[in-house]
Amino acid sequence: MQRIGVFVCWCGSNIAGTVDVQAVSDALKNEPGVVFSTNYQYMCSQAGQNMIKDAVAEHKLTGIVVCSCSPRMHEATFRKTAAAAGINPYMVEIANIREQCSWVHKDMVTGTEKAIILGKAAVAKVNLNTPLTPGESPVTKRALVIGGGIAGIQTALDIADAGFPVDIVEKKPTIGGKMAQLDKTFPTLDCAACILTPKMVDVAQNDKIRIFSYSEVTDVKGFVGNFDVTIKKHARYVKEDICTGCGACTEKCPMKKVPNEFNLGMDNRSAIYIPFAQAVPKVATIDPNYCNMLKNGKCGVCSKVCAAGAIDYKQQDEFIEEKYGAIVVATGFNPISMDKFDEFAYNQSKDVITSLEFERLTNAAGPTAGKLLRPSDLKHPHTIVFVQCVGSRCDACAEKGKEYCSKICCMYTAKHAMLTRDKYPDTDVYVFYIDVRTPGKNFDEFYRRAVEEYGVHYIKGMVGKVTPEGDKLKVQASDLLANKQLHIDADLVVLAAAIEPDKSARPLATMLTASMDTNDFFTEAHPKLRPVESPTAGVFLSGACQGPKDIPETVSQAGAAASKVIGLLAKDKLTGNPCVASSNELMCNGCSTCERVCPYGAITYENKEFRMPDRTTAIRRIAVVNPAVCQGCGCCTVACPSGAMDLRGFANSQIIAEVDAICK
Amino acid sequence: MQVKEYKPLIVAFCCNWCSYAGADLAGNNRLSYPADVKIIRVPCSCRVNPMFVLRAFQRGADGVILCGCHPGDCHYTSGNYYTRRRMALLFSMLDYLGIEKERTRVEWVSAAEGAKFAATMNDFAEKVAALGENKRLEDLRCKR
Amino acid sequence: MHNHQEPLIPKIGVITDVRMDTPDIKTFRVVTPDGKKAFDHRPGQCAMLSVPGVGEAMFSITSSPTNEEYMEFSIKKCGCVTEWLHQAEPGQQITIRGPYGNPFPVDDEFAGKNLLFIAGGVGLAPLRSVINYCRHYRDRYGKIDIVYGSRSKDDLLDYKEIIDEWANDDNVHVHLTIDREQEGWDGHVGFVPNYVKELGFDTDKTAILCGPPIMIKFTLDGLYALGFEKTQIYTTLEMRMKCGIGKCGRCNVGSKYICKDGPVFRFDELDELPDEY
Amino acid sequence: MRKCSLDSMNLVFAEIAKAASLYLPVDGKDGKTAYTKWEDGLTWSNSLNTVRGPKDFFFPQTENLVEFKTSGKNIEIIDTRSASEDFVVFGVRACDVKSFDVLDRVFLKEPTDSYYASRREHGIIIAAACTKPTETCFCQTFGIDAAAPAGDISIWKTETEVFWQSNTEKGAALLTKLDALTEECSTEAVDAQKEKIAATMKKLPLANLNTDAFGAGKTKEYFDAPEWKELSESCLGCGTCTFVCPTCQCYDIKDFNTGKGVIRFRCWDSCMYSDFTKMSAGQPRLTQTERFRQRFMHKLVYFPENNDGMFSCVGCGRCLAKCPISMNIVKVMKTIGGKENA
Amino acid sequence: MQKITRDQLIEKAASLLANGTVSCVLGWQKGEFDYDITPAVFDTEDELKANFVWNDFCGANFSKYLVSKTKKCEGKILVFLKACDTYSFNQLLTEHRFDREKVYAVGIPCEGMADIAKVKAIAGDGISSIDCSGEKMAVTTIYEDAPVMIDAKDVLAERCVNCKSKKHVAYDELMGEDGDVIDSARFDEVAKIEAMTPDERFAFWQNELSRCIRCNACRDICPACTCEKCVFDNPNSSVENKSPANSFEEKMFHIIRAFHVAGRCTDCGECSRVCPQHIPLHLLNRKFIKDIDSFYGDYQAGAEVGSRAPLVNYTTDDLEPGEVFERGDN
Repeated sequence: MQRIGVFVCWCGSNIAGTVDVQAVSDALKNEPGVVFSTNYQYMCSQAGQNMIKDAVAEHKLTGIVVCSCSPRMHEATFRKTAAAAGINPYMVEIANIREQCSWVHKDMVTGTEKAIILGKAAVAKVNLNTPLTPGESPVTKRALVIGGGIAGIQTALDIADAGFPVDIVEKKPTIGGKMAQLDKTFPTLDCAACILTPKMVDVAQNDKIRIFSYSEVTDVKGFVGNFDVTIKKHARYVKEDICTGCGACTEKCPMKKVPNEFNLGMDNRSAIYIPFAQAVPKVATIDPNYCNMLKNGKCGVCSKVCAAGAIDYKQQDEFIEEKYGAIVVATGFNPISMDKFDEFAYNQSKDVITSLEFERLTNAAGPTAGKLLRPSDLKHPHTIVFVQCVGSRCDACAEKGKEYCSKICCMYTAKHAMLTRDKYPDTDVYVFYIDVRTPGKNFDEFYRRAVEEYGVHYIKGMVGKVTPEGDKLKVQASDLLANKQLHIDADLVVLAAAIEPDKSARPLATMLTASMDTNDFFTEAHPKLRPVESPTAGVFLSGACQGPKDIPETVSQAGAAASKVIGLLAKDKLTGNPCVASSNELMCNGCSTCERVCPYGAITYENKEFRMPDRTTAIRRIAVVNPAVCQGCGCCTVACPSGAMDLRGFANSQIIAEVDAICK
Repeated sequence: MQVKEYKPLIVAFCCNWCSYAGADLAGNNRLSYPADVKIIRVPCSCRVNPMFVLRAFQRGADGVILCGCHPGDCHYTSGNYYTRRRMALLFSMLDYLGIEKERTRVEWVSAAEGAKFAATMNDFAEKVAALGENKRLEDLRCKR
Repeated sequence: MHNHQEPLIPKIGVITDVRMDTPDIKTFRVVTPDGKKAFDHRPGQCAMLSVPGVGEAMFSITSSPTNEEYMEFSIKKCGCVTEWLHQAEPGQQITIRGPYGNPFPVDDEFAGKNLLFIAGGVGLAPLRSVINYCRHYRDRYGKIDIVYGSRSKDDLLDYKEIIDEWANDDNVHVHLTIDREQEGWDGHVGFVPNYVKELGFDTDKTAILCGPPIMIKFTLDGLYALGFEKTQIYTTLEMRMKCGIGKCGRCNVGSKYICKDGPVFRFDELDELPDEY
Repeated sequence: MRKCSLDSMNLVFAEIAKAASLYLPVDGKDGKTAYTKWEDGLTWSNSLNTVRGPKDFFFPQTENLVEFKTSGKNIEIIDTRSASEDFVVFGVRACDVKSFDVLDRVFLKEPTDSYYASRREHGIIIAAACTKPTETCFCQTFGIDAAAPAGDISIWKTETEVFWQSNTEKGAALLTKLDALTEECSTEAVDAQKEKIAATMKKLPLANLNTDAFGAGKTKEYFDAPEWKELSESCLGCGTCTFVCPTCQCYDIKDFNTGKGVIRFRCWDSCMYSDFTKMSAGQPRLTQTERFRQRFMHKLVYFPENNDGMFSCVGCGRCLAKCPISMNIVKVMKTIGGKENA
Repeated sequence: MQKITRDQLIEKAASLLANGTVSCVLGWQKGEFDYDITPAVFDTEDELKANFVWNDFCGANFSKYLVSKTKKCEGKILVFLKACDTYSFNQLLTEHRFDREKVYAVGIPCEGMADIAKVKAIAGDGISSIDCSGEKMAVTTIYEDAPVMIDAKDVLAERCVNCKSKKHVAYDELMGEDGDVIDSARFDEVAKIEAMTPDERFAFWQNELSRCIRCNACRDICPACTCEKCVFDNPNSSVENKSPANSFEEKMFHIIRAFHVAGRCTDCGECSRVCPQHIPLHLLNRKFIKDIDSFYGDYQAGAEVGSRAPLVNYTTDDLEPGEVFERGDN
């Protein structure tokens, strides 16, 4: 049984005006466990706090009930007071007799009656309180960034800048991501490579940053501050530390008919390749699907031409295990497949392309060396139709496409249209749109320039069908404003394909126990207040893996994620919330029900040997809560049928005691 | 002859982050609601076990209301979604057993909705009062 | 009103004194609200103490019947009732009913005999009543040996009484032992069964045993080795009880009810019972 | 011996109910029979085999013993016992009547249980001879004559008439009150009825089951029998057999805090429950096998040992009908007592 | 009459024992009468031949026994599973309650099990034998000379009348032909109660639940109730109780029990089968199943291992608790 002290606050007249504080402290005197009860003008004042401290000493109190304002006001204050008086801060409960009593009731009798009941409930709860101590865990001062696009790069640079080591894991042979494939960037039209590649070089040269390119994360264990991550480094059959990136091998490689993914298959590369000139790391990679030497042991040209002797056909996948304190997900996006959009004839005509392909066609380092030539016959197109919202903003019930807006298409289409008209004024450019969305800084001005200065034909309406006929693409569309059908003979049709999270995100989310929405975008811990954190502590979100974003937004989120990581890594120890769930292993069924409702992945299972009643032993599966990860919502406690799972500070018995006291 | 006015007893479980703060705001704004409503603070509405609801009725509560963050706004991201399913099923079962449906309610009240909190409690208390004492889920041993 | 006396309805008892004996054993002094003993009892008998709302449990009465002022209970903290009692302060009321069970045959079989008490840990509690009874009627018995052991010096129950009173009595021999060496202890170190063997008692005695099952088992082996017969050895059993009057069925072992036919048994009687205690 | 016509039973019931609450077996909507408080027009079931025995009337499943009020360090003890009212239980089978003897042995033994004793004093049992024993019946095994039930009053029912005979003073007094509705008669019809019942009893599948292998002094012989394990293998440890058994009398005492005070109540308990003997210090019956064994050893060995050979089973057959896994005392008797018993 | 015979099952079990696939067999053991069948573990062919039975009274669902038996048995256990049993089997696997590797499951076809109460209602008391081997069930009583011939359809247990599936969703081996999931009328009774007024519903359930004797048979037989420690047995849970002390207690027990198995209950019907007081407990479980189906889409617990039960799942646009009543009134 506890020795409880009750302290009723007048709060000047705020409480005492409607509640007979003397009556409250008298009534609570006889409650079980209460050994001392008093009232005072301002409990939160220094004098009031001293009163509590004195009473603790004098009456050997083990628990404290303060009947005062909302715990949201002064719970922390009184917990500190308790700690100073030498009792555990979690042995304090507040009865909210101001906001939820004196301020809402006018009548002294009613107010006093209710205040007594609220006090009794708090006393009943404290009787069952146990001292709680926040758990502490160390922090590994290293961060992992998964994905080496602009989001990952920016996050890594910012973290490294604060002095913490960072590893970037990129599944492609080079970092750079989608931005490296872009030509110009809206709304300023500066060249993507010009602003990205220096950052890539910064990453390569930063001694705090390690790049694991051509690698992926295969396993994540542990929790915030203490992740154990396994990284699989794919064999690239080239010794990364020796290769100078001279490119001799790529020139001499006899296997030259490999679709070049960097140019989205619009031209070819060799079996040993460097994705693009400014690749980081600038080392060659052998594509095992095409290399004759690897496939049937014949060739070996690259090995012969490599002066540095970097080729290693025997190289194996390598597994690296590393500890991290924080993980940033920056897995990015991809345009969706156009396979299901037969109406736009994407698979029938080479001249129906996606916007990303258009980027490569206009890029000086692209397959056409920057000249806008249509892929089928390398002729200059005179009529270009841009189709917006292909696969974006679809019906929930539609079998193809996404419900959400891909956000970036309006702007890059405006960019493409404007650049085309700028370079090739003889070209007719049509843009079919549902809405034009331009809410960013200088965005609407940019779009209006496309229309007003560059004479791009913006038509509100959707393209119904594209039919290849001869060397033309017959575009059938509706103009909703003019309310008429249009037929355009186009040379090139560009589809603004919706974007979706990279396919690698889903398995990664499972490994990280980070939650995702139905579209496979990572969910944030709070959509408004914690937008760059995942609900899983220690896992942060950067870039388009969280939702469609343009570059400025991505970069700012990347910085924000970095600052959160820095804040975490700057700590030597993590102090947890002591009000966490814990499972009584003797009652646990190991049924996984709790795990399924835990938003933080705080619950894992282990097999443990138990002594059975008949003196034999048996292995049973039991739930284990990681107190460093648990946030204390208590969802698991209700999901648990046996009641093995309980929440400290809000235990079943405590809440029931409150219910009982209120209903007494 | 003076008839003693019947006062319903209402237990309100409020989540710490939204509804409890909403109740505080109602207090700050001096928006009154019946003193019959007694609030129990829980970290999240998903902490409320159906057993607590039944316990309240056993001990003589006439109505039980759960308040949590609006769907999508849960401090713990998904807690109130589970609450919603659990309580939908529980309430439906209670209704199936013939317990008056007006005795149970779930309401989403944000920290900014002090007025909504007070209005909800006024309305709920009124509805429960109209039903009279809870006779169908009471435990005679605990008769008030 | 009801015309029958009801054994299940308890009386009020007041805790007048709480003594901390060991870190987990406290001794409670209990009287009725008007300051009397709640009822008379015989050495070895038990009483049901309860804390309303927490539960009721059976405890052996550790004070001797010859104490006419109050009863004492030495209680080890191990369940919810005992935990609650350990927090109680003087003045606290509890409920009490009894006496229950059979006593040690102090006035018949024990009369005129040399007695050997062997206890381990809190097992001294039920024997204390007998020992003090025998000390009170000292001339009715022969030589008294008391072997008592515990984990450490701090875990020895009634240490002050043992040293100050028992050890000073004529023809009472106290043999104390603790499990492990300890600073400030110059007595015997070792487990009770071994100590009994070392002391090597003659079989002209009646032995009374109480302690944890493992101690009982090995001490018995020792006593048999010394030539003791089962008919010379007594013990007192512990079982879950609810009614205390042989009706609720809980403490049923074979055809016996521990609360009514026990808790005191001679080992030849125990042999007749199935091994379920 | 007296008799009345079957048609006049409603009047008889009305007469009895004037002075005391009357309970009788009534067929429910689900076809199951249960003791029900008589109201005008309620008819007596043809089947006497109620799902629950009449044990409740004397030893209810739950009853309050005493109340406590606490305030600070003080306790107030409130004796909530009230004087029982007279009641009549009508249509009790011979086996169930015998079960009261078993319960008496426990509750009326010193110190007397006043709750039970008071109900026994105030209850009158009108026992009915069985008309239609079923396959689960084996009261004969325990020397019970289904055709000649004990009780305060015995009755026999034929196609058209009901015959009455009082066995105790209480019974005689009640029967006297029914004088106007009954008439004196010879025992002829009853004797014929008894013979008919006896003939039926012989045909029952369990007619040859006997208790020869059991009784006092058999503890050592059966306690360690290996068959217990197999018999208890699929036992769920539920309390069905115990709760439908008319002789099981184990109980638990618990406190219930109402918020205003503490009610100490007792309720039926089952030795089949794992917590039955569990103490904070240990558990003497660790497995279901041990708990299962306790129940049957108690009925067939321990109880007779303490009660002059009386078994605490009356062969009512309820556990045979109700065990979820169809394990029961007959199977135990046949297995443990040896195959010759089969 | 069952399509598969006792001999076929014994032969199957014996061969699996003989070739070492399994070390014991979980099967039905014959009882005192022809209908009181006990689940038992058989270790040898001789035991099987002596005591194994398979007839219209083999209703017991063995799935739950696997939780304890797999922990004790050294080798694999052969378990015969009727289609309905396989759902419980899967549900237990979903909850990691036993090791699949320790079980050899043989699916067997079932033509529905008989309810002895229904048999007695037709044939009368005093049954001395029941022969289920013919087209019709022949029931002999001590009161009649000639056996009463009963059509098995007339005495089917309620759960078999409303059989939800003859399809086995789990097995290592299937004997006979597999059936289909059945669109049964199992929710009709629930709908009937829903259609009552609240007062009628209350009266209905008050009458049913007040008969409860808290014997716990429903819980102890339930394959979803495999908790290491049930809250109703746990003195620290604040809801522990052994007896129906007050009508509230039974309601609390049955509501919470149904809630705890909601989304996990496969509707195997064992609870109602074993209730000594004939309380239609399945109507509570089916209410939850019906609600879940209509609120959150069709969901059959145990249909597949690892499926996410409705109460550990959600969508952002689930209906509000206040809306459940509006739907109920439709």
